[in-house]
Amino acid sequence: MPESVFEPGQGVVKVTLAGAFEPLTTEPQTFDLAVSNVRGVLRELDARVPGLAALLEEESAVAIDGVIHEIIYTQPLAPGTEVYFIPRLESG
Amino acid sequence: MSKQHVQTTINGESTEFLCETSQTLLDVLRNELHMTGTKEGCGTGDCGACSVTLDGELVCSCLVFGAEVHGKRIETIEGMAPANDLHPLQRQFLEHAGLQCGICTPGILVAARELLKHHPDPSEEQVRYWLAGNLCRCTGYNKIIEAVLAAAREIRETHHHA
Amino acid sequence: MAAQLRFETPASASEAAVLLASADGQGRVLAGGTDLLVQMRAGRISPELIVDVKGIEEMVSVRRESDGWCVGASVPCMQLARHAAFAQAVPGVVDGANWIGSIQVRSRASVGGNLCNASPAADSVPAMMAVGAVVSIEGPNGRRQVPVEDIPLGPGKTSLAPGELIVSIFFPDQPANSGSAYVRFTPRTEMDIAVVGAGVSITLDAQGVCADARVCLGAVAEKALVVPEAISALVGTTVDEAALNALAAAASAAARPIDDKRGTKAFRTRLAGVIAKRAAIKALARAKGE
Amino acid sequence: MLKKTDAANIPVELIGSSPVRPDGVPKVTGMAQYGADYALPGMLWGKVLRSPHAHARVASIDTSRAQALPGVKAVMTAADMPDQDFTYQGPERVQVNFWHMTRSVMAREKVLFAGHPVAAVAATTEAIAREALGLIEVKYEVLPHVIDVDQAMQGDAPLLFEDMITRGNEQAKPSNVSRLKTFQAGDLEAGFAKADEIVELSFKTEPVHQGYIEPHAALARWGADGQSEVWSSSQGHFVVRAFTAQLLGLNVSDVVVHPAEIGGGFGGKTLVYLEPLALTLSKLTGYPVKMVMTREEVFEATGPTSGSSMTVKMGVTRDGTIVAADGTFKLQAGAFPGSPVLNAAMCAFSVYEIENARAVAYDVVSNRPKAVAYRAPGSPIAAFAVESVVDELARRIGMDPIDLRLKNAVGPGSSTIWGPKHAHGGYRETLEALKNHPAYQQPLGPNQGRGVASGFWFNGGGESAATIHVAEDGSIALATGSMDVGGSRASMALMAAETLGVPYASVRSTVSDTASIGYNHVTGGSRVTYATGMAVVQACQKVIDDLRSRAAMIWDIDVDHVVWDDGAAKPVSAEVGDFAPLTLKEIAAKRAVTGGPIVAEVAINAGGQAPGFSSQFCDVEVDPETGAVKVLRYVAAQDVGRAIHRRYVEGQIEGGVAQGIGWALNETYIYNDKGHLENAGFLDYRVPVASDLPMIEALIVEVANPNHPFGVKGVGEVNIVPVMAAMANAIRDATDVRLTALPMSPPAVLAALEDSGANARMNEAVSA
Repeated sequence: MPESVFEPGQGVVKVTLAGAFEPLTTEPQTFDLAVSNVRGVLRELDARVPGLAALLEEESAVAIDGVIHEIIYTQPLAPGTEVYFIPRLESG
Repeated sequence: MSKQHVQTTINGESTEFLCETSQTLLDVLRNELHMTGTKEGCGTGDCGACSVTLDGELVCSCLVFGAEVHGKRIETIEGMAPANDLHPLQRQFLEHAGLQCGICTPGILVAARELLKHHPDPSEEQVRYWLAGNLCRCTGYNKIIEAVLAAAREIRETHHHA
Repeated sequence: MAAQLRFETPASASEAAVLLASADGQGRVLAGGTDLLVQMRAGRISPELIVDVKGIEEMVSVRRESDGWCVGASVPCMQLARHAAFAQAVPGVVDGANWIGSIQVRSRASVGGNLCNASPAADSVPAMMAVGAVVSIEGPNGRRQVPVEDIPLGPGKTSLAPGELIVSIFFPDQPANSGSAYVRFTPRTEMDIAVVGAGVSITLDAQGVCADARVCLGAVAEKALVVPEAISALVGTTVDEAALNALAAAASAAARPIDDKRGTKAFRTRLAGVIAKRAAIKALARAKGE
Repeated sequence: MLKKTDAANIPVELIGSSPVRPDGVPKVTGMAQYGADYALPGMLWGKVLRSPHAHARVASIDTSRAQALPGVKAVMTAADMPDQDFTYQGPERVQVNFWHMTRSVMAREKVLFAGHPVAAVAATTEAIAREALGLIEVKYEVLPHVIDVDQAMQGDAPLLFEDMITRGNEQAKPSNVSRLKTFQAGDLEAGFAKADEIVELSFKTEPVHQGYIEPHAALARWGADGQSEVWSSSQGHFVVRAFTAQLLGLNVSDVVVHPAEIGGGFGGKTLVYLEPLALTLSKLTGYPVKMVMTREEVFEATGPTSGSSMTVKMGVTRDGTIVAADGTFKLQAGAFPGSPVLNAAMCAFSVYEIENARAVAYDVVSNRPKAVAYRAPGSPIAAFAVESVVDELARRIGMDPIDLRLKNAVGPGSSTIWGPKHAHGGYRETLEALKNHPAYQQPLGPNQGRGVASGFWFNGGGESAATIHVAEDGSIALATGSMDVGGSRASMALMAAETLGVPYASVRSTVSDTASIGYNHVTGGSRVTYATGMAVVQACQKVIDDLRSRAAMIWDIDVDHVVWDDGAAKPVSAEVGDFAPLTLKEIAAKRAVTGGPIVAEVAINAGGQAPGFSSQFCDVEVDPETGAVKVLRYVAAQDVGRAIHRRYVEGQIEGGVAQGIGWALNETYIYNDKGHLENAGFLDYRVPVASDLPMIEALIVEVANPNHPFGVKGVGEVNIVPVMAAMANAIRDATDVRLTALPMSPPAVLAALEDSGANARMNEAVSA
């Protein structure tokens, strides 16, 4: 079981949109972003694709080194962390 | 427009009520007498949630007219724990987690009590067939069966020692 | 509508018949109510008169007569099943009565009601036919007796005339070395309607050869059937595997089911033989006292 | 910020025990109040008029004769509710489009399924309301309809929405396909090229209903000041509030929803049917209005989960490495878009480490009630196909089906087709638990077979709130806003008692209404013990901090010198002073002088949830003469992270398996050629009865989730995922016949046996 311990601090984080977030993106994309938390990721993505941050907040969950979280701005991201935005889940 | 005037005994209490001829005993219990412990799951005798006893026989109250119970004795779930003294079945259902949502529970308890009257030492298969008229969608029946068997044991032992 | 619905509790069968005759076809007999209330709830029928017959002594009692058992038409199945002497005499009928609905339903439902409801899948009907049961009917013109098989005409239809009601069912004593059984097939183990049901009675002679038999099928036609070819397959044999297979073939050949929500034509036809054979095996064991 | 704790190091006494639940006594004595058990003074009864047609244009509705019937107080149609904008909102897999939802609650331009609400009546008695329905005159222009998913996708199929363009395939002309999405990883062609054996099969499954025993019920009271109250049984009263307010154009906070006890949901009570209608009728009449569905209405107009048409192709090397997988999943959404097909596609291959894989998802509308969530929605459907194919792969290469799964099992770091890598283990452990079960090696008799299958489910987190009130005597009042569908009040109390170090009996655990606590998302997605449990624990920790500071005040020492241990405040060491421990009761007695009531509320958006894995085997016996399948044994291993209330965890597993057995063998929808449901009742919609089932054996596997204070992952759903495939694989083992359609009912099994000649072989086996 990987113990994911997150140390705050600016570093390069690998961010992937796992699939298209229509209509703003049409295919999976990967970005290397120098950020320290989820808010930073959203800010950087929104600068590249205007409107994407709001869409992601509404439609996706975020997997941080594979562990699925709801999107919370203050979630810290250690350098080298892999971040995926995936469709959010709910169910019966 | 004349209603039926019915005098009956419910859980030992002499009770009278007025009902339309078309009203079922279930409807009367729930909506005229406000005894909502007896549940409606189907209204067609296919789920057993409305089980009560009528003159000592286990019946679906949705398949009995209110007008039919004149002069008869009815037992419902509300009469199963007089003065908060829980019946062994009620206690064992709690101990064994024999309920999840609990909507089928009153009917199953009433049915199981009748089972134990007729078969104080039932086999698992007997319990399963006796309770086949009581649908439960939550539990897969395991813990209901276990609770009934445990209550049967408890009742037998109590009688043995008494 | 409901406001006009009358409820009567006559004390005699003749009184009940008079009430029913006066209702212009809008009266319904209430015995166990397990079909009546369902049909009313679904809006399939809207009667103006309900005649509760459970206050009529001869309709709610089981009586021993010199040559058989007389069962009130409204005797609940649970009561019938608990009647040890009756169950001993015609076990096949108790087999059938024990399959109707659940315990809750059987505490109310009666074989008389099962018969009058005229469902082709009624469990007790092939069972009663197999032991030669005879019904006693009260009507505006008095009493008449007819064999059980003459009552159902088709789904929901009976040969009862307006104002007539079934009072009791007579089960003649079976000869020595007889056995009866009813077997059905359903997708669930309980709480289900027969996809195919078979009532069989077998009488053996002293040598163990089948002297007489009845084979009746439910749910494979518009009403329960007596299958003469299946009977011929048994009589004169020791009810060996060959005879049983011939009975199965005859039962499947006699089946003329339809496709409906409870089974396909092909499935029911196939199962008619399988289930008739299983009923015969059970009846044979009983005839042999096993 | 979520607090991380080391689950393995927590000393636990209560966790994993099985005390009596707080809501138990009311439920065994008939005192518990479910939706239909509430009544208010002056209450009216509401009934719904439903479409007799599967597909028709509504030309006109004349309510005048119904209005004139004595006792009728109001008749409503869709015109009495505001229309909604056409926009998809919310997360992709569970998007809400209120234009669709308002039409699902009550038809506007068209009726889209038999049973679709068209109008509703409020009257002084239920009988009068029913009678009034017959007096409403609706003129329909009947249209051709389509029920089956494959037929709905054909070019000449009648269209439910004439202008619907497939999202994900915008170039195509309008169709019944509302969504197309592909998940892919690796190179399929290269993968299949490596395979020694390839199996490709097509599957069909029928929709199945959640089958909760309690029909939907709602009681609503509209106030002349615009403030209203609703009592209803649902899996989430906050969602009932949100949807009802949106559909009626109200402020969310002006609607207070009281959580009635719920008589089963399984996903089916996560949206609204009656609440907006009852509230509208209350508004029109000025009286409270109660509405209760009949069982027929439940089957005709609510639920179910989707039926499907699927094709799955997988390739394996002789050593048992699965090298490629390709699946197409077409799911019926019912009358409005939104089947769980994305879940199906994402879960499909998620227990296998496969380099090259693809899942293509189609969401397809047809003339039946809108599909609603049902226990791990989508995943069991996909698993029926995938796990059947995997079973065939194992047979082709002569490998034990558990060993094949072990060889390809995902673990931390394994890739997925939906993006991120797996972060959690637990799957392998379920397979090992199964393999070590003594019965797995036991020989079988004639016409008996054994089947294995596995399943994956994400499990949920999300928004939850909890409050802890320390009462004057030191006892604890615990409240959350999560509806309790199967014992969660007990598990919340256990976690609170454990955290505070107090007896279970001193915690009173309740569910609060929407005005009394923060938003809690629905009880679904196996999320409550995880997310709401986390809120409870954090609220307890907040209370502990408060108790420590009050003890510090009493002792006149620094709060850092006070620890909480075993239900009492203690000095951290003898050096800070010689103080006897202060119990909760003693601190509570001094609450006034130390600052007033001791209360904590915590509201969180819980993340860090871990997926659930289940592996199961079953033994069946097939009657070659009738096609009847008897379940002889059922063993279900599930990784739950950590069992909080052991018996209710077992109960979830046993219940999920039982539902799966019903789905596998008998449950189905039977439509006639007019599109009318012919089996809208429990007699012909055959959920398992007690005598149909054996004792189901639950094997609880506990691989703790480090992100939850007690290691919880979730338990409610994944248990149903493998069942249909396990049953099909067992039937295959018993008969040599592969069934690819559900349900595997006696006629279907017998036909398959006869087609293949298997029953002749089997009959010989019996006589031999």
